[in-house]
Amino acid sequence: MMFLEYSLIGIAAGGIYGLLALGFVFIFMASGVFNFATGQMMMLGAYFFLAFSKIPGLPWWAAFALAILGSIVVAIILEWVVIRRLIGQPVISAVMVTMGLGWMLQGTASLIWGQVPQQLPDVLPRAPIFIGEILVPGRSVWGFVIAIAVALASVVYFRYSRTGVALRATASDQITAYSMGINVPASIRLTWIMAAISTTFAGVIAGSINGVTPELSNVAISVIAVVLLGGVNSVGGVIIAGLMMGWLETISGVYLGGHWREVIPYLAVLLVLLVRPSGLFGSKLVERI
Amino acid sequence: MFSLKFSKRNLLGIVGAITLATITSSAALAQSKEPLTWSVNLSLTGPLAYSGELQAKGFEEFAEWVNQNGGIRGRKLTIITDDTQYKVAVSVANLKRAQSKATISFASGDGTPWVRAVSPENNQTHKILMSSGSFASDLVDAAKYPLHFVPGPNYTDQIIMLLEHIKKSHKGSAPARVAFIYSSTEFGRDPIQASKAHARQLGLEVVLDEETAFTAVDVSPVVVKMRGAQPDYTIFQGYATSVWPEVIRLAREYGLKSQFMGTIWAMDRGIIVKLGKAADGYTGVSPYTFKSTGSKDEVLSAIDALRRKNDPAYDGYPTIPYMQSWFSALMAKRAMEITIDAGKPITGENLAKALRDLKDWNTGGVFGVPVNIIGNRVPVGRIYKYDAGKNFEPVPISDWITVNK
Amino acid sequence: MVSPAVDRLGAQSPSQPLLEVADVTLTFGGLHALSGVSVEFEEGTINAIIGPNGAGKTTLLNVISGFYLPQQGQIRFQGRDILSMPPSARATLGIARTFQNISLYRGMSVLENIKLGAHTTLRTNVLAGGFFSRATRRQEAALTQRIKEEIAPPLRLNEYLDDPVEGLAYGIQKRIELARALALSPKLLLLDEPVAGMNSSETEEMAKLIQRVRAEWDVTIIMIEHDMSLVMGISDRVAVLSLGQTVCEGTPAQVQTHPKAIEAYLGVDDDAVTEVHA
Amino acid sequence: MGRISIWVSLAVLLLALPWASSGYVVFLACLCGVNIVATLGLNITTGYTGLLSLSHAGFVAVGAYTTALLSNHWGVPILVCILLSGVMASLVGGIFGLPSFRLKGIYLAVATLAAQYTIIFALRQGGPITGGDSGLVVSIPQIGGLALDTNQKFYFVVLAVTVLAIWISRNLFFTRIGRAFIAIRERDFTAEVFGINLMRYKALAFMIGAFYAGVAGSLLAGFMRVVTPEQFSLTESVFYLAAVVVGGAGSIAGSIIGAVFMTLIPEFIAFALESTQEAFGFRAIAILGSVREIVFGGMIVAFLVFEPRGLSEVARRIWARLKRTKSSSSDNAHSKHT
Repeated sequence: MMFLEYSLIGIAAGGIYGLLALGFVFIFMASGVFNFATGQMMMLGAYFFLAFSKIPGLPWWAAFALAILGSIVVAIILEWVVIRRLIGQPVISAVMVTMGLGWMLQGTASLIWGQVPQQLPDVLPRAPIFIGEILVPGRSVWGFVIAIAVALASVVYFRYSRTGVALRATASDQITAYSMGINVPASIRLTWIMAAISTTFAGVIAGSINGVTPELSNVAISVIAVVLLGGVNSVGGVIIAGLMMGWLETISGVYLGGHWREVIPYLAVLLVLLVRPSGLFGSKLVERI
Repeated sequence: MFSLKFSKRNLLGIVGAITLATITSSAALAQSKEPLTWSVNLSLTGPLAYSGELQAKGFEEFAEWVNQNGGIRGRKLTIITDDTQYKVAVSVANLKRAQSKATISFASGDGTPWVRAVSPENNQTHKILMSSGSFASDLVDAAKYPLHFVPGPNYTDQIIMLLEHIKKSHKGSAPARVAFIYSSTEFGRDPIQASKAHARQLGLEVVLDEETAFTAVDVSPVVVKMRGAQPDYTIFQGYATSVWPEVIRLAREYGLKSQFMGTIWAMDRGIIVKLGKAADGYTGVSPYTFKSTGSKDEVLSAIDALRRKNDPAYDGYPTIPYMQSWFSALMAKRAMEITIDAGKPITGENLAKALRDLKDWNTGGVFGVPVNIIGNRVPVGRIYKYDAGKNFEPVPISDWITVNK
Repeated sequence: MVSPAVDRLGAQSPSQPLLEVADVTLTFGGLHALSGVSVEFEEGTINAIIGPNGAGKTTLLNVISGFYLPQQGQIRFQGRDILSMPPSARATLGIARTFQNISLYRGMSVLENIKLGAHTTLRTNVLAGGFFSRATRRQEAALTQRIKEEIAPPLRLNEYLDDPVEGLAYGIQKRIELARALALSPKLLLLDEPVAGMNSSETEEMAKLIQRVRAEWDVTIIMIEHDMSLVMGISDRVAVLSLGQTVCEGTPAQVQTHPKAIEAYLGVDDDAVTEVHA
Repeated sequence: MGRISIWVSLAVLLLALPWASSGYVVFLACLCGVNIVATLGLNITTGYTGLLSLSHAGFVAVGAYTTALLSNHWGVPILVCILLSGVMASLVGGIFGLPSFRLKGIYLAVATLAAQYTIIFALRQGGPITGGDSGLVVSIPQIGGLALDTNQKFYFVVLAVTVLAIWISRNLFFTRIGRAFIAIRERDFTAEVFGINLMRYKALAFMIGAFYAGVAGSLLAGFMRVVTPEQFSLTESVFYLAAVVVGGAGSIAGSIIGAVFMTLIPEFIAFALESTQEAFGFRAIAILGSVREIVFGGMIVAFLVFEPRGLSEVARRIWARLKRTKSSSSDNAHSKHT
């Protein structure tokens, strides 16, 4: 009974992971770059929303739209100025560069908005929801619903829209994509835009839970684990993995103690990787000699 | 022959550098006779920045006050403030940097790691009087930390005060059900074992013992647990600005009736006010007097004047971090006055002795009662309750308590 | 290093081949890369494997050097089955190779790249290396000397030894690869398209080099090559591969006239041949 | 000869430092030494061998705690502590290096991330043995009955160990081991063809890197005299990576330059902000942390994008230019030596 309740909360919390992981995977597929700045992009999105919602007379949805716009602009700039130069570089460069960008974003945020936590306007209805005997916080439910909705929407987009097809082509093989006359840089930029959107959603959802501080980026600390758990090239896989991770964190936190939350995700993913290097749902990336 | 010239130039440069360095350092020694220099290390960035800012303000305005009144026995007070980012290496480096500028007669730190890192070398060589924002339980060990003084009761003292209060005020036949919710940080875990033991001693029932992350985390599971455990009283320990307010909100939304309580760092009025209705009746320990307006006492009225002068938006409640800085500083000031009056040199030992020998020290309103320093701390505090009805006025619901140990 | 001619003759006398590839079958997810390939290589000979692109030539080479484990078949080197051995172990037996797309190691000088080839001939462990023991110093010095005196000169590499490998001309890089392989003092040398992308004079030179290597270093050579002038010019035996199968095998003369070979190779895919020359 | 004179004066400068400068400078010098050793190690694992490791700080922690325990419980002299800490860390490094047999690139990075979290977790949960969150206070390091109770005294241990560490790592890359590492980084499967056993050498790269980390941790414990889990957080692991990248991956000189640079940058920033106090008012220090983050991040990005070979390459170019001017100004006989 209790277990069921914890599980629901955990899975609900996992929605954000799935959403973040998705943006992460799109970028990786198109450009082979692991975006370690995901957490900071998320944090920035939340701050944008905060900043715009302070504009008097601006309805929250308008503020949110502006926030997404802001994140997109930042993402495009990052991609254009930095990431574009990294393609073909060894993994470590991409990892370090995105980490570096993360530090810059975090530093800038704390410079502008300071360290003191700030409350986001309560967009998500807070009233708890009864599911039979089980009680789940409103935030969690609505956050989950939105996260999954956005995730699915972008999956559909990725599957069926023409740009989506171009994106998939780029993902499978850049050279071929070029020869097919697909504008590869454009579709890479597109992945960053999609990432910006998903991270902003995630940021606002996460920020509405505990207020916004530069440390909000820590929420994404285990998103890399999620991605590898699901499989770097499996769009559906990472969403499921996200929910699994949320569940795992909550359950381990509840039954083993809060201090386990940090280790569990990575221990789990380590075990999985040793058995299935390509993740639970990922397909093996063949390497040519 | 070119290389020969080259090496000459090099060596010359080195000699120059060395002499320069020695001159500057000795010069620093010479001029440091006159004013008193304190080194203040605070976490102005990172998760503890919120209180760090307020603490910094406290030391600033304390220096302002002292120097307005002719310094400490005529010696001007200068304060070197540094940001530690709550990192040990950084905070130690800061103190060393400060020492390279002047002779430091008092050093204040951001937390327990700082005290632990500085003490070993300090106890042997520099012998600087120390205080900090840490109320960790083992710092009262005067043998291990002879030069460090806790500016109030340690965390265990504080929770014991709360438990005793629960024991006294609890209605109903069944024993009071108590829950501890604390951060998985050093200061979060610090008092929990001792407190649980004490609770059982008092015949209280510990129904929940929950550790959470220090910042941003989904607290729903915690509240679900509370719903299962149904504690009458829930005590927060070791948080800054997040987690505990959200627990309160969510618990109220879940319709839980538990009485929430906090120790010193979970008593910030600003946050309580933000919480609004949900925080009505929130109860906690503070070592210091809460309100400065209308105070007749020397220090408290001075604080009130300064605050009004420097902060037009001042609401009459100097924050707890601010007061903590003031009291740490007051201890140092008092010790130095005594030592100077006695004509003794200002060394860590002399200052520490002066503090330990203090009898019924009148703190000018910071504490409501004359205090004594027992085990390198001031085990005095008071329990307040926030009343939403009275614009969240923290109403004292106990007398000033001194934990006798 | 250079062994007198008598040894070679002696080594040649037993009719047991140096390397036997017996009925090797390798499939990648149902797709047959090699199906029942069998071919033998006599000690001290220069052998060429030819065939249209995608015939499985490089795959065969990779099987020999141990990157791929065939589902069935055997590979015997000097009579012992080496299929179970990882590539590193095969190197210790004296099997060296070069690569179709040059893989020199950036961040190391030409000399160091060549030295790397001699890895198995050195005996340095961490401690000896870390403290640069006398033994280590002696070994390294000896190796450097060997390279400077025996390996570099025929390949005309002495002048480049201290340069970083990146940015050197393609032809030079090819020669460095060969030098690195020779540093292992191999018994068997696998060359994957040694003259690909070279002009005729460079090709000419490489041909001489390969023959010289065989003559002076007592090395058996297996090469994959599209350049028919080279293949027919210097090989003792030629094996024709097509669609993962050995079509025919024999002396250049035999192969050139063999109808299957012409059909399999020259017929089908001679645009591929020309394109290699371009 | 020109060379020699430079080395001599450098040696003099380093040996004279404790007397010539304030405790603050000595402290920073010690910190630089520690970070140089640690960065050298990471550069061997990541810079030379190409195995991305995010758990270096964890290995440093293992060394630090080993020293703390050895000297607190058995009064083991510091030099022995340093050695044993190195061994201990390299064992742990070897264990956590195991995934590198199966995992590459980012997968390996995440495996090491797991190592980082696990180590810190173990230290925090270690109860009385590791002192939990509050860590351990380290007893005064002893060397042949002499108590090294100040940074000034301990400085010489740091100096000696650092020099030795540099010398050893430099030697390593004159031998087949160093060459094998680089080959693995560049193209591990072709390296195999030349008889390099990937498993053995990848494990070796991890163990050597971790050994250096352990030694660094031991030194840190020796002069900080306190070890707490948060001293070795993931941020520190990233810090070392940054030092490698900024200094120059796959370069000994790079490790040294990078470590010193990264150690001193925050101090420079602090100094800069302090000297502009009046302009900023109090806030100046309050933004130190943020500025530090931005500068660190900015440097990592800038170097990887514009000068992937790091400061060492920049230094090399400058040095080359100097040489040119020198040899042109003096007779050619010298240009050979310098």
